Amino acid sequence: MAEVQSLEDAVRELVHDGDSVALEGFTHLIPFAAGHEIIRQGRRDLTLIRMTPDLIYDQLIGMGCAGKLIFSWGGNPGVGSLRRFRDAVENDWPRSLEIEEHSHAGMANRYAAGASNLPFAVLRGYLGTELMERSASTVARVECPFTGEELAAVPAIRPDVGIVHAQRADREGNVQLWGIVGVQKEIVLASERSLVTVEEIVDELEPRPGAIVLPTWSVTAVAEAPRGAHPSYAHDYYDRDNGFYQEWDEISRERDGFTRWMEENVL
Amino acid sequence: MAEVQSLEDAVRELVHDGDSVALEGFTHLIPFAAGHEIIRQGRRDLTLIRMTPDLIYDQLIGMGCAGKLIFSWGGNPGVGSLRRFRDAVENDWPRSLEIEEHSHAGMANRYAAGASNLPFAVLRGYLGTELMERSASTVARVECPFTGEELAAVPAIRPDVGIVHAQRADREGNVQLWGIVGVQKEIVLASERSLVTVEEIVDELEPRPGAIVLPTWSVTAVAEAPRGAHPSYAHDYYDRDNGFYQEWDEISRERDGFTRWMEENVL
Amino acid sequence: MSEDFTADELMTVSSARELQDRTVCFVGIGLPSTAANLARLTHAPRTVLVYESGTIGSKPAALPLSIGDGELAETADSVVSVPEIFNYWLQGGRIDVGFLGAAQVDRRGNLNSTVIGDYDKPKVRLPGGGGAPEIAAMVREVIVIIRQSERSFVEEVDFRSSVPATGDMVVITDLGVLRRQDDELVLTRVHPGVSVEQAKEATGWDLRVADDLDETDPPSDEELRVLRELRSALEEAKA
Amino acid sequence: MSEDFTADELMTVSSARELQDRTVCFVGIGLPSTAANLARLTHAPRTVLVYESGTIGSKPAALPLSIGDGELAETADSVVSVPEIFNYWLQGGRIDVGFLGAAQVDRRGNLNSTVIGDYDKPKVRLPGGGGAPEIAAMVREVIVIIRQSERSFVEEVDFRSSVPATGDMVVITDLGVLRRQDDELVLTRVHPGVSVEQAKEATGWDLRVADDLDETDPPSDEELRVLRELRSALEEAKA
Repeated sequence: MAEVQSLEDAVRELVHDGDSVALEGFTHLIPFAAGHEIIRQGRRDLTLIRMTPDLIYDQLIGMGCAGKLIFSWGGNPGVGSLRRFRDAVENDWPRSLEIEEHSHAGMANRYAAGASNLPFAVLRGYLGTELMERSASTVARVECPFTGEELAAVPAIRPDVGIVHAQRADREGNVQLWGIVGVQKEIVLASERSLVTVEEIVDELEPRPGAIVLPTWSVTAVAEAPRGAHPSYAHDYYDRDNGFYQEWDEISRERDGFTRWMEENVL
Repeated sequence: MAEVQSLEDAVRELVHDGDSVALEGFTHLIPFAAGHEIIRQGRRDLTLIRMTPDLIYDQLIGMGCAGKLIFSWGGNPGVGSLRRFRDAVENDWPRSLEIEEHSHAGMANRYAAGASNLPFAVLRGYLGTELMERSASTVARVECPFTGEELAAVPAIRPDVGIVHAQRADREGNVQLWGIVGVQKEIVLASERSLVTVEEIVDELEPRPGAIVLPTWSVTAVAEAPRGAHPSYAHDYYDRDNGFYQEWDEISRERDGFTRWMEENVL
Repeated sequence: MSEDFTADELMTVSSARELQDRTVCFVGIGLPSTAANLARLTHAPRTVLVYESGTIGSKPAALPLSIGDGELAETADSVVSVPEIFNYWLQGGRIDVGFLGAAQVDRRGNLNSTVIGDYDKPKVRLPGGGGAPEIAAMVREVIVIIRQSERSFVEEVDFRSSVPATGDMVVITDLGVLRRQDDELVLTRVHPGVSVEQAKEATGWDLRVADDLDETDPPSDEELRVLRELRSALEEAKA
Repeated sequence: MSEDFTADELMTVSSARELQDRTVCFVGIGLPSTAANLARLTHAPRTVLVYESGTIGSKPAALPLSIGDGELAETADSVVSVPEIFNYWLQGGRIDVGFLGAAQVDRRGNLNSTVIGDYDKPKVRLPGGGGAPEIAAMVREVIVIIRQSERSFVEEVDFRSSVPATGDMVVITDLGVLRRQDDELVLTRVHPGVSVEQAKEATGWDLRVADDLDETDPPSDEELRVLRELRSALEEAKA
């Protein structure tokens, strides 16, 4: 049974220095509120995992929370670079950042393997690319035992903590989300501990087209966080704040300006 | 784009002697009408594939359509044996039946690998069981290239023809189904050619909770077949005919009685 | 306390009692489903029933005849695909208890639901493993319901369909209850009116008996009432 | 026929024209999405757009800013999980065309969207491969949109992010169109007013030119009108 608690308490109980943490949400339902709480609590040396780091990891990286990043596409969608991510990779600011880089298909399969309690996943991919060499410790070749065909293998990802945002939970902690569902289910099921922030807690989860439900017993903690995905969006609650994604390019351009903005708006 | 055509035409075009054919539907939405059409057209030497052969394969086997069966649970659900299946395995009547036997998890993963265009799937399972030895050509051991752990591998299933039943299609051949979705999507996507029979063809597919949609371009043919899953059921259309599943035990008990019933009711 | 109950009823009630509240239970069809739903409607209302058809948290009012009845989907918290139920939920390690039937069980707890006799030329071809091989392997506790006789309780099964995981394993029969201890099924309880001798005679190996052998409490009026309601609704559904 | 159009507009229009009607197209965000939607709203109304966020058959009225805008889900025939879109749909071999961008392309058609300079100490750290490595590998035809210059058209990419499959590959630039022939990109068409010399100068290798070099038709009024409507709606959405 998931414990329904405050965001602050949930993050304090679940996220510790040095943990591997995946805050997922494929463009939709990105758990910004939870990421900000991690920053406020001053976590350090996290291994951050996310297919598309997006602004939330730009902020975590810029604030020095991360020692390592596992990812597959590190841009500001529709805008350009993630400047704090680049500053860390190119100039080790505010600290060096180890990276482990994969393709989207590789990451999605690593999560699915984690959710399935398998040590690895098999896919067509990587062969011929330099990711195969650069991420050699996490990409291998396997041979089909029936056809002899050569395929790529990637190790499962099983984070210490998986965090996602969803539209709703009921009072028992059953979670419902819809729209683009991304890898939300996979990351909750792949993680040792999980936190779901929700737009609202309701008496009953009415069935809706395209919705998936995570039963309360598959989740560790649920916390109410209205607008907790902003500037990302929550389908049927609020739209993506495209303007903020544009502004972020300017806010994050210089180290000082970034730090000041974080102090004023997040800390 | 799926061709919307009559059941008779669709089966004639898609199903040929010697084909491997999977008529799927996990208890729900079993494509009985399509199976009966295959019997009427007198197909022979089929490799029949289905997790739960159910009455429809009892009928196909008893009528001599099958040379081989790939399956994981061959009973009459809630009643007992499939008597025609047993007669074929135990006494080679009406002809010998080669069997390739797996577990449900193995079959589900074989379908998923087929849908994913992978030659094999990896799972925990089989180890320690005699299925591992008895189905040795289709169960192998693989080692995780990262952890060295030993797991089971099963080859993908990619039938010549995949056939499922669904509640609805629109006039362009987009298919919608809901309730227990089983392996319907996997078998359509895993198969070289596919046929979906539907309760009705409608102008528009309204979104519904729990529904999945197969786009017309992922399906070969769609045929209207009202009550085409009977005595199985179609969620929100009609219930399972549990009485008939009971009666089948008696109808199928003796060879003569079975043949007579098929002549009177199917041919 | 009711006196007029059958051995099968006591077996089912006894099985239901094994299921603790708030456990997540993967349920096979037939007696396992009856027992699991009896538990849910009596002492274990928060038990979560998962069926291999992909229904999670089903709360059927009547017993399903098949593993995929519409009722199971309608009353579920979530319905997922069959690959997902086996990969993410069962193999994912999220199921506490697996509730199974079988045609044979042997001294070490191996289960046979595949063939009686030789696999290639079977005396009786049974339905096969279905979901059981992975259920048995992936859950923390395996509960097996099976009628006890020299034919079903054998030194070694004719075919190893399922090999229960190394966790807890309990076998509930119409005569009593066995638990696996040191890789061997041991009689730990007999039903009222059943002697140890009877249980031994109905076992195809030299049955070990626990030192602290217990006797099963007979079914309560409540247990019998709910069980009989479940069954009569099932009989109606069959008709 | 309109005369006042930019090189970028011609590049986008030219890319859109590559997309035949009734094809299934996996679309990257940015220029590829603009071109694919332009095709859908002009000559290829039955083209099926698939986005890596899991939306199948999206029909956005305005251009999405991100790959996972709500509009893409709302207008889709089906929304599936990200593992499913990559495994069942892309790897499953159901996608005809992959529409991609890149920072660099080389003579053989390899694409770089990862780093400029050395991987471990990059001059510019780019976003990375994202969905492109598998899109490029699994589709029947790869269409790449990229502005042509000595920095983007290189003898060998700084990093092989994506290696397009052995099928058709076409590269649309602001100067013309290149097709892969015998494992080498060959200039097959120039845009109006662009000379072969200009295209060669903007290429970091000794560019081969097709014997039957063609010239691109300028954008039609209709193409320009739809493209500009799409763009202005996008600009509004950004604000």
